[in-house]
Amino acid sequence: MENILSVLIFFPLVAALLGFLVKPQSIRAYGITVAAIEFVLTLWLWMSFDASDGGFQFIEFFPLVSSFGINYYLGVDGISLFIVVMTALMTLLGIVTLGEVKKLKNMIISLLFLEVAMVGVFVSLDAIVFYLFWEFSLVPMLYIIGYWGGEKRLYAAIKFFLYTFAGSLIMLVGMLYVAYVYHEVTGNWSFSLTDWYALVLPISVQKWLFWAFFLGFAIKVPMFPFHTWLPYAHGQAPTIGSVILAAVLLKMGTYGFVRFSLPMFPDASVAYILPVGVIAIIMIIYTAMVAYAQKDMKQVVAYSSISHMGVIVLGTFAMNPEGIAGSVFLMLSHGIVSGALFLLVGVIYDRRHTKLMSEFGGLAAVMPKYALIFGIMLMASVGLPLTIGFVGEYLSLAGFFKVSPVMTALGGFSVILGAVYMLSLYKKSFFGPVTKEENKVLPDLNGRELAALVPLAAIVVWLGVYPKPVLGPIDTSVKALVQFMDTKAQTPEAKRVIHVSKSTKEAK
Amino acid sequence: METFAFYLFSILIAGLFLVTVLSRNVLYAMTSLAAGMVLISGLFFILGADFLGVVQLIVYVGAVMALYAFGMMFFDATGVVKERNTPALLVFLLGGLSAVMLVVIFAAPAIGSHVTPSFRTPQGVDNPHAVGLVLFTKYLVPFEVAAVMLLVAMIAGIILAGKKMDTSLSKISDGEESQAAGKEER
Amino acid sequence: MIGLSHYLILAAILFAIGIVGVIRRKNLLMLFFATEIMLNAANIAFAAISSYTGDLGGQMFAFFIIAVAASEVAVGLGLLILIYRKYGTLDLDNFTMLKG
Amino acid sequence: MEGLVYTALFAPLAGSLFAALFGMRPKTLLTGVVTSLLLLVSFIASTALLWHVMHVGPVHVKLMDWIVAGDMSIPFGFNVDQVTAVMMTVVTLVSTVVHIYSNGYMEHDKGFNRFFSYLSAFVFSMLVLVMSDNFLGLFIGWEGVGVCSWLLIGFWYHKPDVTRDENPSISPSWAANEAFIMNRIADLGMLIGIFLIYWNVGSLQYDAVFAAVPHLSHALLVAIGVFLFIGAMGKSAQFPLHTWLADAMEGPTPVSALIHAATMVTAGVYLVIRAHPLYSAVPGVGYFVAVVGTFVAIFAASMALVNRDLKRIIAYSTLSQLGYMFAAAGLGAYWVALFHLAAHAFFKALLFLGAGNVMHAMHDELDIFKMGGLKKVMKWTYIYMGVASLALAGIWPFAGFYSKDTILEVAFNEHTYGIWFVLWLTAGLTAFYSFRLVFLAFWSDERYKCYGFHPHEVQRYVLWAMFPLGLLAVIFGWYKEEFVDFVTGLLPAYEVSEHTHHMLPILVTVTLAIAIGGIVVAYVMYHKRLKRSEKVEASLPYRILYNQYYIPILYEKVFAKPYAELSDIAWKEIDLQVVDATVDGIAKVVEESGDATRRMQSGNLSDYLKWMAGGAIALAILAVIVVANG
Repeated sequence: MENILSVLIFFPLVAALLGFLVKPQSIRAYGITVAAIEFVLTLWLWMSFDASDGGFQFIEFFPLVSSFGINYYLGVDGISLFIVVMTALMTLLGIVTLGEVKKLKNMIISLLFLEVAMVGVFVSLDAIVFYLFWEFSLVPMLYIIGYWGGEKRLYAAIKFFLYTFAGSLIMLVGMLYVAYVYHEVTGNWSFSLTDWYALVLPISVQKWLFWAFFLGFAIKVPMFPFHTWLPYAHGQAPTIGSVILAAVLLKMGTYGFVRFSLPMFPDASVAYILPVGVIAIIMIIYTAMVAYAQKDMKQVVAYSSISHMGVIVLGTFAMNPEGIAGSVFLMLSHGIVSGALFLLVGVIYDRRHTKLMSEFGGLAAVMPKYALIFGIMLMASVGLPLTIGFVGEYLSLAGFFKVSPVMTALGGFSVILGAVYMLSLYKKSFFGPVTKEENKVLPDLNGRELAALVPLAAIVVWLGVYPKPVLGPIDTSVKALVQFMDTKAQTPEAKRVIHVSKSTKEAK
Repeated sequence: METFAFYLFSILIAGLFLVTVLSRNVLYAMTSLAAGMVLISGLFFILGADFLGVVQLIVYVGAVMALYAFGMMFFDATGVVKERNTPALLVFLLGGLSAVMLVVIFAAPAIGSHVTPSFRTPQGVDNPHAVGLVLFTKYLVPFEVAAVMLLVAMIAGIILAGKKMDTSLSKISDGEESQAAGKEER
Repeated sequence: MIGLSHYLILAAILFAIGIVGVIRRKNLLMLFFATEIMLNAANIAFAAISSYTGDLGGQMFAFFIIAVAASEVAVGLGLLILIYRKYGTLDLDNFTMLKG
Repeated sequence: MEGLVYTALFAPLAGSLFAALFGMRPKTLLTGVVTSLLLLVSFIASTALLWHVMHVGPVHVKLMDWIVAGDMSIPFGFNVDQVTAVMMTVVTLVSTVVHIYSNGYMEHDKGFNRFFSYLSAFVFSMLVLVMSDNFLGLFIGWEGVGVCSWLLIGFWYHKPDVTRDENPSISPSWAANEAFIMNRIADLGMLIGIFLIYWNVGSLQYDAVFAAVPHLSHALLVAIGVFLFIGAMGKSAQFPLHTWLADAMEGPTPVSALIHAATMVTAGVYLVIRAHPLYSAVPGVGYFVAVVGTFVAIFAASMALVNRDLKRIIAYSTLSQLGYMFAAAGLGAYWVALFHLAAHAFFKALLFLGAGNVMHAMHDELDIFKMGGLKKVMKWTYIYMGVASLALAGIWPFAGFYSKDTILEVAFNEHTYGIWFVLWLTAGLTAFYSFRLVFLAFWSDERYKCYGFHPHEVQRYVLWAMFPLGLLAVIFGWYKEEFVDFVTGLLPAYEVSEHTHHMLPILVTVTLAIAIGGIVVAYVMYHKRLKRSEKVEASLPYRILYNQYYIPILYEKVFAKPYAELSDIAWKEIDLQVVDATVDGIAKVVEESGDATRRMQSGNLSDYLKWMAGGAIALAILAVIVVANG
């Protein structure tokens, strides 16, 4: 299976197309089977991944438009590998938990298309292919929000689409400019990332390009003040949409920072640590406060996502292996935890058709299993040690501490404020007496929901206690990345800030 | 002599065309247009483009104007249209401005002095001969295409004009039913 | 002495007259007339340039323009007749189906 | 020895998971018995380890790697040295007693199984905290005990929120959240301390860090010391992060005994003791620690003087005693702090368990003004609580005498007479409020009859379970010499100077005098009957003390409320009105300009031609300008 990556992309694509032929009553089984096979394939990818190699593996190369250097160029390294695995996992679990929705067939086919796009984004090493998948991911999501969403679904869907689309267009301009510069320098056209990495850009050019890419990624992340599409999208999207959105789509932005901004513009990245860090801190504190003010459970989780993404951004711009590895790990853990939290909110929404915290109270007594899993996810969300949430958050903050202790201390407020809004959510919904009559007879989690949530809870604990299988490959790739940045950096400031780990230095 | 002819023709052409544009009566307009066309051929002769002048006379004054004249027979030639005039200010602003701009552009030294011939007129032959040489060598393919185009235009004109009075094109292509309906109405 | 510029300016003025017609008139037929004026203005310019530079290309172009104009009249008049039959008028203000 | 370490560590976890299996089912006695037995196993293993450390030496094991990224390599490593062994023994002993006790106390509770699961999980976390060989491992336990404390304080989560006048803690779930969040604030400080250590030392292993202390700059050491102490302040409820401890009394009483008296709250002290090479290097920070501790000692004791809530009084006394420990540790007498920690664990747990008995008998009534004369019906409980109170007051020959007296000696020896005086005064206050409680609850008139209570003694096995604590509360102090010999294998020996040595008899006498004085005053005031004076209760100092210096209300007004309001503003005013409105505004500009230009699309060919002409002219003008400009 040398072309496993192509299989990962095209298998769900073909399956989605074939899905149109499947009878509506068997579409659920079909969807679960396809997603499960895809997940097993990603596991196989993980198993056959060489953890000691920090470079790209499973490379596939096939020229598409050779005169413009556009190639079908795929590969994974430790950074993207696990996001791919998580994508497949969350899609699978999302399909498993799908309740009775209208037009289930369309939903499942959309999800499979979405999976194609998401996997494609994370494995493509050609800017144009990357961009195609990046934009293609918007379409199924637009449909999911716009068709299955809540009351203001059209507004939310269009806002989501246009906002992110506007950002990525600017990113596209940046990409074209990089290709143009590449052409100017070498005389050839190329959109291959590995070629672009080798291109040493002048500082002034880097600075402009940094912001072009930044805008595209920042809207996707979403960073303050470009975040306002997210609460609408989450508020209106169906559960599955929110799960995928929070778990995977947001990661595309931070992944972009690691994949594009850091290695391509190391000097500009270092030069802009301060503004980016300030934005990240505003994200962390400000959105945590906004989350606290929410009355709707789902909105709390939505804003908490933004807050946590702030920590990820901090870690990414730490410019040392600890921070970047932490931020990549946090991408995974946040994907799993926020995905699970959205699933959990969906569970209660299915039963009561409301997400307002004031409608609940005392749920712990009525739905103990639900309360237990919610509690585990809550603790993971606030970054409790021995849960998956701690490792990434700790490493990200530790990494950024090297850059700026003061900003880290401010960013560390996520530790406090995260506890504030999550615990108040838990208290309002789960503690206290059962006040509402209709809450007294709520059924606890059913088999299908448990089938999705228990594995997630298990992963949360497993990777919290023993993160090595995941953190190891990430660390290897990140070390290689940081070392590459260090060699490529031109300004003395960048040389100073980029911190290559001792073990890498010794290996040299 | 040439100068005199140029100015005479120019003024006459401009005047006639102004009549065409400003006249309320379609018939006057057409007549003055035809007259202007004839005078333009005069300009062509002055320029030594004999062949073009002849073509101008034959095609425009002969064919096109005849076509218009016949076409107008289909309409109520005098005052079919009660025109609501566009505000004069706007018309003269746009018209005047465009005139000024075009004049500025064409009068600029950049044009007259920088044009160089890419296909010299053959020496020692008269104009129709030269045109023939060029037309059937370098411009053979466009010439043939133009011929086909004229044929197509002729057929199209015949078909369009020969349509039944009260059915629209789209309805005909819709199929048998509407055709039948058209027939009944007739 | 009459130079190229004289012809070009004449062409420009005639073209502007055509534009005035295009803008001012609401009768479709008059629009066609105005269009003819503009085409002829272009022809004059082509012929003049051709003559003054000794390049037959300009005359060729004018020649083809005349061919196109003839075709245009043939098809255009056909359409005009159809429109007149369908609507009974040629006044542009009556045709606003494309209003957005 | 590895086996013993793992047995001691994982037996409570196994118990917790076992109980968790039954967590959602009705009460099964099995869970209580199994967890208690596993705790006993853990205790035995801990004792064996204590013996091993005493006679062979410290044990160090490494289970596996935890976080490895960049240069950071953090293992699950466990180190059992003298301090750890003492802590382990104390923790597992008290835990075992509390587990057995809880079998009786929680007998009729619906969440019986859940309770034991949480309780054992707590012991596991606490053991991780004390056994870890690096700072981040300690942080695991640190947060773990925090969560278990959150779960256990909020154990009766179904109780609704009430006003502060009705119940100062509002509700168990409120108190739980308060505790967690307060601890989180401190944890941030601790994390920063950890980051500082990591980036300056390159490791978080204790041995590596302490070996590097001499090479670090003074300012850095001060910063590390301060940040770590901020962490300790949260967990050990030092001022200004102290309010959660009193509110934490909303949890079941065994929880208060185990977590909020004997073990978890002493984690801060443990941290300072553990990091003693660091604090020894910066005496200034140590002095700061001692001052904070001393302040909290008298501050908490003053609040205990007037409180009427049985558990809150004991909670304040815990706070006060923690202050003593910090004072000792801050002054460099680490073994004294550890000694007081252990002694305090025994007698304070005993005191709480006794209070639990009283509550059980009085149907969860906590107001000591409604008790009185209980010694007739609850003889054993009375004896236990009496012993514990004597120990707490520091009366010879009980455990508290030895430990507390040593702390006062240290304060005197360091020439910090201010600290000495305050601590001395606090000793008197301690004796007074302890015995105010004892006399009001067990002596004086039988007021409970007016309220229709029918108190009864608890089950016999529960009383027996408390016996080890009772015994230790009496005799633990007698083993001071052995204790010193043992722990000074790791901790610096603290010797008093010649001068102090001469002063010792006087110091002891003075201290004993004020303690006995406190008891006598309490006796005089309360032994007959409860006398309430409206005038006193209406006076300002009384109200200040009774309302905890109005600090909880102050926090609510200064932090909680403004934060909630600010959050609301951030959401409604900023997020919706500014940020989102800007985005929508941009979209609206586009939409409206499109709507405006839509009029161009009149459908009239004539208009289009005009636009076309206009456009052509514009282009022509542009062309001219471009050409004209070169």
